[in-house]
Amino acid sequence: MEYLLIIISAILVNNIVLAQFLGVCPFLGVSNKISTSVGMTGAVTFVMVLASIVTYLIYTYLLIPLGIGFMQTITYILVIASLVQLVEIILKKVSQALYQALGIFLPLITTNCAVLGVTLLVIKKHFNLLEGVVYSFATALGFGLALILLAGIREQLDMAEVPKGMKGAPISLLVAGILALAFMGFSGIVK
Amino acid sequence: MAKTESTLRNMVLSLTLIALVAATALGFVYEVTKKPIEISKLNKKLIAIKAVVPPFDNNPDNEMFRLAGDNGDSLEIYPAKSGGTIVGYAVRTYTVNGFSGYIGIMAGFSPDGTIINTNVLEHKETPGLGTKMTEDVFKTQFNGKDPSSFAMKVKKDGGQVDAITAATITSRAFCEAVDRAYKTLKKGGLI
Amino acid sequence: MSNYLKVSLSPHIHSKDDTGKLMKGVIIALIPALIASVYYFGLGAIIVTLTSVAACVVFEYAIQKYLLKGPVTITDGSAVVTGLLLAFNVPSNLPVLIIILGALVSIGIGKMSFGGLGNNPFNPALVGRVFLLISFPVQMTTWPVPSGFKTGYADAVTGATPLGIIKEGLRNGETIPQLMNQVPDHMQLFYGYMGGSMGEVAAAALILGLIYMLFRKIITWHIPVSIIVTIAIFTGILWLINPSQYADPLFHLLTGGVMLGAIFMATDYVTSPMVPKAMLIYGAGIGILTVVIRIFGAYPEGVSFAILIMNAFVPLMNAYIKPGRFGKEVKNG
Amino acid sequence: MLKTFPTGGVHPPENKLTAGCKIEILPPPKSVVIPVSQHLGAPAVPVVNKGDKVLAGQLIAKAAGFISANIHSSVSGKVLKIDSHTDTSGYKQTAIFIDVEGDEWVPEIVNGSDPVKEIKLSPEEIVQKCLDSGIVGLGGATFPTHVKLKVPAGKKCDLLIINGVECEPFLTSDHRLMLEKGEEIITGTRIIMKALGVEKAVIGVENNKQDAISLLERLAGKNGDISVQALKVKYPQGGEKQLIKAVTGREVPSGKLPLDVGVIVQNAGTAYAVYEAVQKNKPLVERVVTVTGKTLSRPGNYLVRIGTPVSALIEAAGGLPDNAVKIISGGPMMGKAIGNTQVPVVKGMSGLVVFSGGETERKQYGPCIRCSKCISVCPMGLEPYLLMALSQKVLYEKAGENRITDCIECGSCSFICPAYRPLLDYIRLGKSAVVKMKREKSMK
Amino acid sequence: MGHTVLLTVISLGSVGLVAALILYFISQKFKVYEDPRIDQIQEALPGANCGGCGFTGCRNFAEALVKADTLDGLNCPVGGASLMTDVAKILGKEAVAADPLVAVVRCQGSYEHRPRTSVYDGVKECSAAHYLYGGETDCHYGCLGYGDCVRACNFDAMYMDEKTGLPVIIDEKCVACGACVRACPRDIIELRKKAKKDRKIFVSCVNCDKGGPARKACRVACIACNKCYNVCEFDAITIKDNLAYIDSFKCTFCRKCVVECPTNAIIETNFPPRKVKAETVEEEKKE
Amino acid sequence: MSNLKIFTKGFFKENPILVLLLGTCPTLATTSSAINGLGMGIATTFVLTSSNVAISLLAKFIPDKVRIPSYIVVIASFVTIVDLIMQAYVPDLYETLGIFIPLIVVNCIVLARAEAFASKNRLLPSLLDGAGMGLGFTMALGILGSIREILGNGSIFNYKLIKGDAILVFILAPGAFIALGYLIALINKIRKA
Ligand SMILES: Cc1cc2nc3c(=O)[nH]c(=O)nc-3n(C[C@H](O)[C@H](O)[C@H](O)COP(=O)(O)O)c2cc1C
Ligand SMILES: Cc1cc2nc3c(=O)[nH]c(=O)nc-3n(C[C@H](O)[C@H](O)[C@H](O)COP(=O)(O)O)c2cc1C
Ligand SMILES: Cc1cc2nc3c(=O)[nH]c(=O)nc-3n(C[C@H](O)[C@H](O)[C@H](O)COP(=O)(O)O)c2cc1C
Ligand SMILES: Cc1cc2nc3c(=O)[nH]c(=O)nc-3n(C[C@H](O)[C@H](O)[C@H](O)CO)c2cc1C
Ligand code: SF4
Ligand code: SF4
Ligand code: SF4
Ligand code: SF4
Ligand code: FES
Repeated sequence: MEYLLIIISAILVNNIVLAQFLGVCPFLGVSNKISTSVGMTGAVTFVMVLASIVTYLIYTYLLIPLGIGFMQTITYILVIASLVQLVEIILKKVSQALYQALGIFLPLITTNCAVLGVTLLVIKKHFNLLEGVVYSFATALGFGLALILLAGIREQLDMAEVPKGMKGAPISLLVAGILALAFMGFSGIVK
Repeated sequence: MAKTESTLRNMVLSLTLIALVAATALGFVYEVTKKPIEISKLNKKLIAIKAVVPPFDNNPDNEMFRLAGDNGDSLEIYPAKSGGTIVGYAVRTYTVNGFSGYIGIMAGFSPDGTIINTNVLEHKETPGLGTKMTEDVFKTQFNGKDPSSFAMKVKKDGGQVDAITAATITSRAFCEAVDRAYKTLKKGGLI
Repeated sequence: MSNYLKVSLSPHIHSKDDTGKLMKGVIIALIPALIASVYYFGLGAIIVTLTSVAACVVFEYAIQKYLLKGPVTITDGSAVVTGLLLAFNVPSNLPVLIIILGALVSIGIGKMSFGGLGNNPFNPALVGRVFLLISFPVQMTTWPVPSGFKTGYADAVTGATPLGIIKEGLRNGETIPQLMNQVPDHMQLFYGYMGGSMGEVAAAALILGLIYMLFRKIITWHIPVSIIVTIAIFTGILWLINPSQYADPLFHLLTGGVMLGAIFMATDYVTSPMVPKAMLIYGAGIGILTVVIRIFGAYPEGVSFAILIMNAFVPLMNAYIKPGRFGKEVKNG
Repeated sequence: MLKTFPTGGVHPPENKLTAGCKIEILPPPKSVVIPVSQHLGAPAVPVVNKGDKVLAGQLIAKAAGFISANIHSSVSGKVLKIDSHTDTSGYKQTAIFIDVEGDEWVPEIVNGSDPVKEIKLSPEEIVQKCLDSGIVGLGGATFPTHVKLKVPAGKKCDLLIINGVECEPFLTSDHRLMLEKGEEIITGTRIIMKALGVEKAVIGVENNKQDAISLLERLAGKNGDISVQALKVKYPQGGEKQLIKAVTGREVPSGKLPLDVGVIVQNAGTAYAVYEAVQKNKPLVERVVTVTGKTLSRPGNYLVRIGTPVSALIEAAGGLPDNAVKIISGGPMMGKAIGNTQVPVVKGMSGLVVFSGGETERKQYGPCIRCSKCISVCPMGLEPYLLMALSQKVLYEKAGENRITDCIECGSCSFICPAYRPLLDYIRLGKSAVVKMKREKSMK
Repeated sequence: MGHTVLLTVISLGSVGLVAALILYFISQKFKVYEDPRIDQIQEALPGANCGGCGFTGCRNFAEALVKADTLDGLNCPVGGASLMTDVAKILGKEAVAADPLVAVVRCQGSYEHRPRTSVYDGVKECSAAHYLYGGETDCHYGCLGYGDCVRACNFDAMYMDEKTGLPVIIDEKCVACGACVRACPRDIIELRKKAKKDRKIFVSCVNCDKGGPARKACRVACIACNKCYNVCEFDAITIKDNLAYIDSFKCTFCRKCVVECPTNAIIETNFPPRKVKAETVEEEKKE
Repeated sequence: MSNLKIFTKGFFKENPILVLLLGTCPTLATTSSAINGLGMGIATTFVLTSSNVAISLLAKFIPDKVRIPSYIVVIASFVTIVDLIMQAYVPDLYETLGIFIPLIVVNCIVLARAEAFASKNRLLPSLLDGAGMGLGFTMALGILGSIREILGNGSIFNYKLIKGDAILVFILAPGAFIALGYLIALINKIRKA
């Protein structure tokens, strides 16, 4: 039940993009096609879960015992950057298909607030390791949901006659705004 | 001057050096800001206490003690003294029934049990709705009231408190928190 | 010129319906509900409707003419429908300025920003409605109590909606059977004797509109029926499990915006799926989300949110759910 | 029970103004223009020269290639020239111009009207006769009939369907033919059955032609080889794939031919033409054309010689009214508008519909309101709104994936679209581009 | 104080070191080679993605360039010769200099010259109209006038002349990408060699009908009278399918054919006024 | 490019938010009021300027292959410094900005400027570039914050402009997206004109 609440909260109620404003750049950038948005979701999920595990371990078993919690940001970003690169290198060699599907998004992920944000939030919310994993996984799914919905709408809008000035980022932001409005309907489901 | 070549030696050397310098600088800044951070945290508490009890000349933080509440929890009590006599108690109380869960409140009581003032320390209520509880219009209706004679319930529930329009839940939670402080003091025999 | 024969590709004839006629059909279908709300809420309903419709039309005209500098197509009537439905979705004592803002949001943000009729992914009237609901929670949830025709506007007597009473009551530990005494009975709900948005109250009048639209073939049955059936099943199961915590299905169907939403708002062509199969899924989605929000969420009512959320899924459905093609696919035929 | 096809379809107003008009015989005009390409496939090659004398029914152009058809002179007279002439599409193509002198027929042709029931020819001879006589499908596609009657090895045909649906508004030529030449059509059907070697034939007729249904039922007799199936009135019931689905429940797979489900469909008029060719040695040189329109003073069904200018037909029907804006060769749903009245009658021309302004208005089209009406009426289960958008944006690859090539160009989508979008115009465009793309790909 | 700094240094150092070592190790083990020149070339290309090179987009062209053995036939019309030499430099290959080209419209069938015979009431796109029928005039080879070519041009080098109903090419802006050539369903637009001062001589007609009908359909049609063919000394003119054609690579701009044409189907542009004409003008002035 | 141009280009022509669309998250998250927006902007400006300076000095010594990690370490250090300082001296603002302070690390502008400008330029231009970009960022946040505060709360810099209710949505999440969307559309229009 507890995990269910974490999941619902992370996907619907406190959606990472629509309610918490994390990962907005890739949300706007990689949402022009449904297929790429699915690939991005896969990549983000993978990295997010992995990163939150590694950072959690480093934080609880290295930084805290040593009393240097303030080193959180710098170590996290190092870990995430290395992790992303690692995954990229391995993917490229191991599975060309998977690399084509996910790999091209990986460089984008390093500078994506969502990943660093989630690792920080896992600590801030005092989750244990399992909760942290569930949380980061659900968050990534929430990211994916928002991303894929936007991508679907944008693909449809490609066929529509959007006024010139609104094309591109403005219309995507507008869709995001209305999605956020709609998702506010979920407020109160989880405290 | 030519750019440093990417040999393994240079790579390790430069990275290590940068890390070293960075770490040193960080450690240094940390040491420098450690005190001010503690002080600012303390100040915040003192300011909150000052806002809810009459002027005092002791350090309530040093004299803080805990009192057991009704349901197995305990609250922090900060006694405010002037010239050695108690002029009021600042109680760090809370509720989890806010619209978005936890609300932390500092409530000041005079030794006779009337409410002097209240101060919201921590909350996640909806901006524009629940946040109105931090505004004077709502807060001041408690000042000078004695909970023994003043029904600490919103009018909808048969009490005497004017709820914030469209934010009954927050109002209700606020009452609950203040009431918890009152009951705890009462149970502890301080009023 | 007319001495020359015209040439063009077939077909050379066209059915009688055009966009304007369909919109007019919807307007006609809305009339019974409009009459009902004027009957219950009086002058307020008239003021709200006129303001909303006029504002929507004016904004659409102004935006097309002065901002987009393109052709003006207000005669197609879609702005009137949006205006009517926006009015139907707000309390009948809403301050005029707020209604105008709602119309601006509906038309400006919800419709014209995407390129106008046919291009908007979200239901314009609902975008306006939800925008207002979140911006002005107090005004948007102050419901005049129904009575025979009355002329008061801002000073109307107010009360809670049946769903609001249930939600609040459950929160305070009361049970459904106790609460049922505080709300109108099912028959009253059916005729619309309850608090609520001005156009949503009279289920009977709305169903009249549905019958008309089905008869005129303006809409098909798929969306309304799947919404209603899903809500009935979902709430029915909960009700059977624990009748003291969950209201009965009929109550859920007759209160709030279910009927208005299912008949007029979820069926908006532009923002609903194209294929019957997808329509059923879409309707089921709306039903489920509505119940989830009503029962577990902070809002007592969830139809608007549910429709908007499902609107977002429509492009995906259109992309992946295809009509039943004639003739099985044959590879390398 | 009335049968019909399950998906899509529309109900345009029937307007069968000429259903009660007996077929009138139009005398040969002063001169005819006979195009060498009146059928699907390669144009025929002229075998006469300028100045040659020809008889009615004489071969004047020979089929060139497997899918092609012979062309015969429809009149007797002198070949004036062989030159290009504007056809119904406004493009020019080769035609044989003949000045009419008298009305002399090739002697082998039996010109009497007494029905001959007995079928003497063997299947092979029947097919050869169809080839010799230049018989093509008269249902619209003008596909050479002899090709259709030769079932390729490895395929099996178990049913012949005679298409007497005539679902197009206004047109009545097949209806009249079935009423007035029922006996011949039944015999023609038996001839085709014999050629194909099938035991069963069904004549599909829409329920708005009750008189034809009962007449044919009576003429078909009791031995059960030929039955008549009444069908619900719904356009495009006459579409081959729809008709097969309606009559047999079989669905012709995408990209396949009726034969792949064991069926051959022939138009009722074709059956009559086959009868004439086989029993009376008469090649395809005349056909019944419905000339109609609400503003015409004398609309009717006319038996005309191929090559007669359209203007002569319209004269016969009372002349072109002043307010006429469009003349359509064929029916209003599938026919082609013609740009000038000098174009000749060809084998595939089933009707001429004259429209005045209001009847055929193409309004300024608006944005797609996603009403999905076009999807619900498409008999092929396609998404016309999407296909149009894809064609407009030149996304042919995607249009191909959405099976644009399945479109039978019935026009139901354009007919129904409340936004007056020219769906079929764009779909045709996309379709031809996709077909071209596919062909190029298969060449590689 | 020293304590924390030390801990910081050590922990950061060790995290960094471990990360670096793993990365180094893995990157050695999982090395994959990708030609870096693809990126280089892509950067050099204009990025217009116009397809003028014959490939779908600049990236694909870059890949093709890297793979190609010679640069023969590979050309980006937008960047022109200077770009191709740059690309050749990156690849260490020779670029083949391509003659600069420019697009011309080979139809003069303005409203004035071509009498109308019917009215088209369909989709206003050349491709659709062409697919349907011969056109609103009796010349079914000529321009339909719905501007598919103009819409196809990515460089604003074309516009529709409202008076004539024909497209016009702005020589200075045209980069000879050929998009319009591909867009026109009637093959009216041709890429011709660009001459100095943008001079042009060409047969501005594509009508393949015999002289009579052609003339009847359009006053300025080529009637294949052979006069230009006879007068040309450089074998630049050919006549095929009732239509004359001037090869832009053989034409020497002697202008003899232009005056011969009885229907004014051959046009010359950007030439100084002819002497003969100049004289008559002067004479007129004198009078 | 003159130094003045380097400094001012971030204000409008290459404004990181309104034109380049970098750093959208903090832009949306911290502009519920003008003050918060400006605070975030200033913090970012500090990091941007200092990291630009540091990197322009270090660039030559850093081998290419470890360029990005090195820059990240440098940037992260400055972020942590800002973090600590704000915690010490402006705790209220620190609390409202929340995790968006540490997230400056991943704000694309910072790394983008380090990589695209500071690593190739000398100290003064890099400093000007960082400061200019930072100010452009701050300005955009200020504008968006003001718009949202005025519309959503009826106040500016906490000064009440109107009595009664404003359009609450604008200080909530949906309003952030919508306001930024129209702001960018407007800027596009101005730039094109
Ligand atoms: C998105 C959202 C945010 C809300 N925020 C609060 C809040 O912070 N505090 C609160 O008491 N009620 C809040 N409410 C309203 C409650 O759900 C509930 O309707 C209200 O408190 C009780 O109604 P009343 O106060 O009008 O009697 C919020 C509602 C929604 C939908
Ligand atoms: C390219 C092509 C090949 C065909 N080949 C055959 C064939 O081998 N056998 C056959 O019975 N019909 C064949 N047909 C005829 C079709 O089945 C169909 O009867 C004809 O196209 C007319 O149909 P319509 O009027 O519905 O378009 C062929 C048609 C086309 C276009
Ligand atoms: C939309 C559509 C409608 C058609 N309607 C008829 C019709 O009413 N009668 C008919 O004989 N053929 C009709 N056809 C042609 C038939 O599909 C088919 O080609 C014909 O019956 C084959 O016979 P034939 O080869 O003898 O012409 C229609 C075709 C299409 C695509
Ligand atoms: C059956 C039907 C239902 C409609 N429902 C709505 C609606 O709920 N909200 C709205 O703004 N417009 C509605 N419209 C009008 C129109 O479709 C709408 O304004 C478009 O979404 C604008 O692009 C409706 C139209 C029809 C035909
Ligand atoms: S898409 Fe083709 S088959 Fe479908 S309705 Fe339109 S014309 Fe008919
Ligand atoms: S019928 Fe017309 S308006 Fe309706 S979906 Fe099809 S194309 Fe769009
Ligand atoms: S005029 Fe034609 S060739 Fe020239 S740039 Fe435009 S599209 Fe390309
Ligand atoms: S030149 Fe070709 S594409 Fe251009 S307007 Fe004429 S017909 Fe159309
Ligand atoms: S600022 Fe770019 S992802 Fe958040």
